[in-house]
Amino acid sequence: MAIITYRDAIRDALKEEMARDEQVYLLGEDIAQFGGSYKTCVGLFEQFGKERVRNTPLSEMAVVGCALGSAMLGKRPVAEIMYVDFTACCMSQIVNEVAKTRYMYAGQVEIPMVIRTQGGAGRASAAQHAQSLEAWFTHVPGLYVVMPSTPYDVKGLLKTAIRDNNPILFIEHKLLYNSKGEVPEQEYTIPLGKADIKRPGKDVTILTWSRCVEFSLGAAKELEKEGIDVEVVDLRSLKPLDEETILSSVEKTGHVVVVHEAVKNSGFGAELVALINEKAFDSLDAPIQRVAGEEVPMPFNPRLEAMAIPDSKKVANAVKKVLSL
Amino acid sequence: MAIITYRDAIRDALKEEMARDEQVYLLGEDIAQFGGSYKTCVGLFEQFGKERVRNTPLSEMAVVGCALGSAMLGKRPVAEIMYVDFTACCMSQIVNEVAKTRYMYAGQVEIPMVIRTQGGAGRASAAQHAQSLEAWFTHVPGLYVVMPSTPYDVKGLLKTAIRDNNPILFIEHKLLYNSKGEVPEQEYTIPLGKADIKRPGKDVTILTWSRCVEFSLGAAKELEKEGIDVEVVDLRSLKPLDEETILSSVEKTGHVVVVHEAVKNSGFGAELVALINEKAFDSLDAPIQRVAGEEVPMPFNPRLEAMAIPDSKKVANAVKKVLSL
Amino acid sequence: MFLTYYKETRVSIPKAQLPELYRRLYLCRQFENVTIKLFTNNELPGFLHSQLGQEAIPVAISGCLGDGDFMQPTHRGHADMLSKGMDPRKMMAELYAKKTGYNQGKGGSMHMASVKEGILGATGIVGSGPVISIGVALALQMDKKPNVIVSFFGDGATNEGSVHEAINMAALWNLPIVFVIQNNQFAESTPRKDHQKVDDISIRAEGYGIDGYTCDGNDLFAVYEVASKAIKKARKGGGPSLINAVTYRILGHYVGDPGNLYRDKEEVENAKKRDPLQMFKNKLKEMKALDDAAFKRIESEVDALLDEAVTFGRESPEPQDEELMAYIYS
Amino acid sequence: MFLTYYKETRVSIPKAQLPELYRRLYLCRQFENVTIKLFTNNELPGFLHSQLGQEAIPVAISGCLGDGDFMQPTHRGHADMLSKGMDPRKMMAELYAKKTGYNQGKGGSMHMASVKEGILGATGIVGSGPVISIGVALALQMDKKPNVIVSFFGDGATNEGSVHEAINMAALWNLPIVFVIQNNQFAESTPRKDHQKVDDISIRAEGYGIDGYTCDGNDLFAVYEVASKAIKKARKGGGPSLINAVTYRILGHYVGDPGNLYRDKEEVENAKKRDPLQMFKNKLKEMKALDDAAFKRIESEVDALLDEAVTFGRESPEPQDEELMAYIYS
Ligand SMILES: Cc1ncc(C[n+]2csc(CCOP(=O)(O)OP(=O)(O)O)c2C)c(N)n1
Ligand SMILES: Cc1ncc(C[n+]2csc(CCOP(=O)(O)OP(=O)(O)O)c2C)c(N)n1
Ligand SMILES: [Mg+2]
Ligand SMILES: [Mg+2]
Repeated sequence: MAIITYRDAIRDALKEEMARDEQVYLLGEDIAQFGGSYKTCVGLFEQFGKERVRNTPLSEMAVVGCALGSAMLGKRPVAEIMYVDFTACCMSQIVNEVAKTRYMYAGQVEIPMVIRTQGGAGRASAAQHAQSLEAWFTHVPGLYVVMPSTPYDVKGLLKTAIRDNNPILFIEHKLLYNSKGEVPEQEYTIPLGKADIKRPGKDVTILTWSRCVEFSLGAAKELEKEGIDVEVVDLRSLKPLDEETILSSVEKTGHVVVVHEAVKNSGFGAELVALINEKAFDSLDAPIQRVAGEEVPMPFNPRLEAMAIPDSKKVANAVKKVLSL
Repeated sequence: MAIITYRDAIRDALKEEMARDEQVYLLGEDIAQFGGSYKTCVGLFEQFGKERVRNTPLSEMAVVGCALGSAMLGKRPVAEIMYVDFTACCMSQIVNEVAKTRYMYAGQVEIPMVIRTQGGAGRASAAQHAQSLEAWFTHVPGLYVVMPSTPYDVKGLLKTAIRDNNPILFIEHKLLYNSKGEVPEQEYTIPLGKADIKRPGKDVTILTWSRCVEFSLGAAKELEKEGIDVEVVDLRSLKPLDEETILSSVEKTGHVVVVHEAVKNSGFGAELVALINEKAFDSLDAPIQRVAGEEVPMPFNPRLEAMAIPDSKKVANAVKKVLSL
Repeated sequence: MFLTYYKETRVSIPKAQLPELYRRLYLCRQFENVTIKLFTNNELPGFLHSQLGQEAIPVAISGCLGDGDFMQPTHRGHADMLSKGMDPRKMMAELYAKKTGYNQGKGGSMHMASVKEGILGATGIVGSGPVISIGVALALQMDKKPNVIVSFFGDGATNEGSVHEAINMAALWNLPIVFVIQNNQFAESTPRKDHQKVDDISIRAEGYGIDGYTCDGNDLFAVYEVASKAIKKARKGGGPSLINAVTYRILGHYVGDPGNLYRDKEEVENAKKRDPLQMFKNKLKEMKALDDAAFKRIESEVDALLDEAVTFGRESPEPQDEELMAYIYS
Repeated sequence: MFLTYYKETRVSIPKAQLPELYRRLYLCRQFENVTIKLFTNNELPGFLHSQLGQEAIPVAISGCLGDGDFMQPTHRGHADMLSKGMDPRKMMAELYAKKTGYNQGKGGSMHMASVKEGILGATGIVGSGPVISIGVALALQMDKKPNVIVSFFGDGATNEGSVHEAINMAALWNLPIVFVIQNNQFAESTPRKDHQKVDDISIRAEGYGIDGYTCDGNDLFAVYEVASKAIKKARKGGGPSLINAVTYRILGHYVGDPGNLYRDKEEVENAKKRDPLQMFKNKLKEMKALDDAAFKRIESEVDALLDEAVTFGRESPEPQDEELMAYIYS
């Protein structure tokens, strides 16, 4: 297995799928010669040409709308929206059009499209470039939401997403692009809707995704020294959601901490709490704890920014708390 | 007390606040001679003139942006977005600008503005005109979210919202406009962040808002016959949220049903479950039940549409279920 | 009034096509009349935007389209759909929210689609049609098809940011698309002069580097002339055009809106004098393209078809409960 | 290259204003130079968009503004802010994310604001500035103030739907606003010809029924001439204008982008020859408006001010932890 970055794993997934299927094409701002703002498309323009790696004007609504229209005719667009914050600029296209068209048309069309974007804090990008907004989209029937945390996952899931016939919002994390991990040389895909137990454990279940997997594993490592055995479940895809893995972990440990970077209020963590409450209430030995973003627009100052999001210490504290309740 | 409609209560609130404070002005599509798509502004154009009741082009982004800019200079705009579904057309302005500007500017400005809109199903308006999207906005620090269910509440809360110095998303329900209720002749306001117990009871707490208050009261009435005493708590404002009233009701009854029209997955009901789990876990005698919208874009067919949202029977069943668990 | 007529009508429609165009025009008109009545009788759920008085635009334009071509109607789009060949029976069934409707009762008036026949659903989000249409155009271009898409929208929609983005991108990429403004002088209750300062919307075309046309949208011949030019150009790889087809919304915004709060009776009465159906009929008579018997035959055929459509819609079954959750995901 | 120069420069700036304009121009330039260095040394967090080479535009325009007037800068807006009078010390402190910064360390480069001085924060959402600016213009109009707002945005931003909506509404309502495109030929990595087909963006003005101008954005006199006309008109109730100030982005999109993947070296070298600072200086010399000693004095004053600003920024305290939650709600 090669050790590559999350960024390169994305590029490889795009490259392989474009080579495999002529219908796949990319569109977005600055994805051509520039290779994308986060350099996930480097080399693709040179390899596939400007018809299939399409630089767009600053027109997020047109980007998403165009992807949708072409998907209805059998293309498999992968649209890039530079920051998840800018999905708000094409929210109606995503929510009112992309997610609903198949249903409104009673199945006359499939919408095989992926919207890639990236979110998260940690680079002092301030309030409009550092959000985590996945919860919005999990609230929208007709969309899938995928948020991988490792190079292995991001590659396998992106390939699957491109092959899937549903519209998928694929959210990367800006702080993960440089992270490294093992990725098989040979072709593989990962099914949607399968969580991955990044660390098995028996005392507490941490449910998490994206960059917070890192914080959770960090906390687990620390807690191990104190004899606490934490299971870290990386959801990978929030929709479809792997209820089975979640519930069986909860049944095993009886203690749950949910960790996500998005603001706590109405974050997807709340849905997980509600789900477990509904389906595994009796397994719970203590109230579920949530470690999540503070109720604040992201401040520019890096120290304040760090305070506004989870870290390993906060996660470890929550684990201890859930065990002591 | 006069008995008036929810629609007229809104109009009266607007009228009184416009008369009271010259800085208050309205802008939105078709609010002038037409009096608004749901006729909530009838007569205001004639009374206050075109400077203060401003018909706008079909430009939701400009409407919200314009309101924001003017609010920074001391105006008190009340912007109307015709359907909550169309907030998706100006989502970035609402979320990235309106909600964050005060914080990004470190308090240099206040943003005293209201965005009025309406949502909900029940008129066979299909997938793009019948959503309930409040959960999105409760996830956004810097915004308040208010959703009154009665003429009395809508008037008192709208007046308060207009006087408040924070940006407020004020969501009415299209099926409530014709509902009637008592409204005092004399001036009154209702503080934000105060839930209202629409029916006291001791066996089960229903947490709900907007049109679902109606369904919940209907269920309570039915259940009363079976000797089940339901407390119906109308949250009225989801943000600020009246945790005190919620938690004390939960402590009293030990059984909770959350009812809302929005899709269940990542709806605001999930946040309530998580909140109660965190703050009143030990008071719960049974897992909280959620009655909410189905995971589906709203179908046009009225029968299917009715199936997709809560009704009194579904609420009553959930109450029975929570009592039997 | 805000109407200006820019073109003298030149007769360029192949003569053999005229009876069929009349048939479609009459079909569109009668479909409006019938559905308005049904809706007023509370037979149809939801709401209904009538295209009455605007029918010449889609009929002329569809006359320039063929197999493999696409169209995206507006929310006020029954005539758009019918003119391109959608079956009035399945449309009627959809308006009745029946299983036999184009969208199996899930879409209703605004979202009726027949993608196989080249007709996308309209979107209920004003201004969002064009951004979707350009994607269809892009797919046609990528596949080197000789086809085009016509994207309809209203004068009000021209102020939506999404329309701006769509036209700019289409121009930039030289897409096979024709943008057509059904300029009926109103956005809901707002007269055009209260929603844009500019007189002739088609001059916006210049700002994108594409051709712009303004024509009398009530004169089927005038629309045809302009449209055939724009469509031919798009077909040949010449890129998009913007057509401003000036017409007038005779009825209120939706069926039920008397349309009297925001305009003078006189204005409406004047507009009615330029009824596109009557104008076309007169011209055909003048040209002796059809005789009275032919008109009659066409009209009674259409009337019968519509009777059948209503019966079909009325008597068709509703979708079953379990269909609620069908077609959300693939 | 995509540059076209439309205007011969006529000298219309009051002579007494020239030294101050030079001071501001030099201040803007040196602020860029200093912050680029600091950022490259990892002294400043976040990211930085340099306005180097575009300074003549805001300096000329601010020269036409006075007390009570407003400006909304772009994300690439340090020169915008400085030219209108923002204090480089408090700006520098903000770039250092310090408590003493304009936004107390919460905003950073893109959101620095001094509303009291008439400077709104930029938005990091490209194209959203103009919709906010029109609200300021509306408030000024409602209050019958003799003031205006200048709303800056880039060539890339002109393709955002929000900009379209803003200009249409401003035109319709005759708002006291001047829209100014800092047309630096690139949207991030995308050359203008790859993001819009139209050559001269200012012709879009016509589509809204307002005045459009194109001028050489590197010639301070040319910008001043056009801007003073547009601003005077807006002040007098004549409504908005659109100014396309053509310039060139000398550096990469952000500090750290070498800017070499999407354009030729030669193009950049050519553009550098038309340095607005040098051009203005040359003209002033030609006009004998300032002598060498005066230039020197101004420059060393500014250099000293910037030294002070850096020290102030560097040494100022960070915000306290408890300030994280301050100013979310009123
Ligand atoms: C984004 C959005 N804003 C507002 C509406 C409500 N609305 C529906 S049709 C309409 C008027 C549209 O005017 P125009 O584009 O001229 O089309 P017309 O109705 O005249 O055919 C309005 C305001 C909507 N459906 N979508
Ligand atoms: C809505 C949105 N889309 C994309 C971006 C990312 N982005 C920031 S600046 C920029 C280029 C803007 O180009 P232009 O408007 O010409 O301004 P310039 O950077 O040249 O000053 C892009 C794509 C953004 N911040 N906001
Ligand atoms: Mg119209
Ligand atoms: Mg630029």
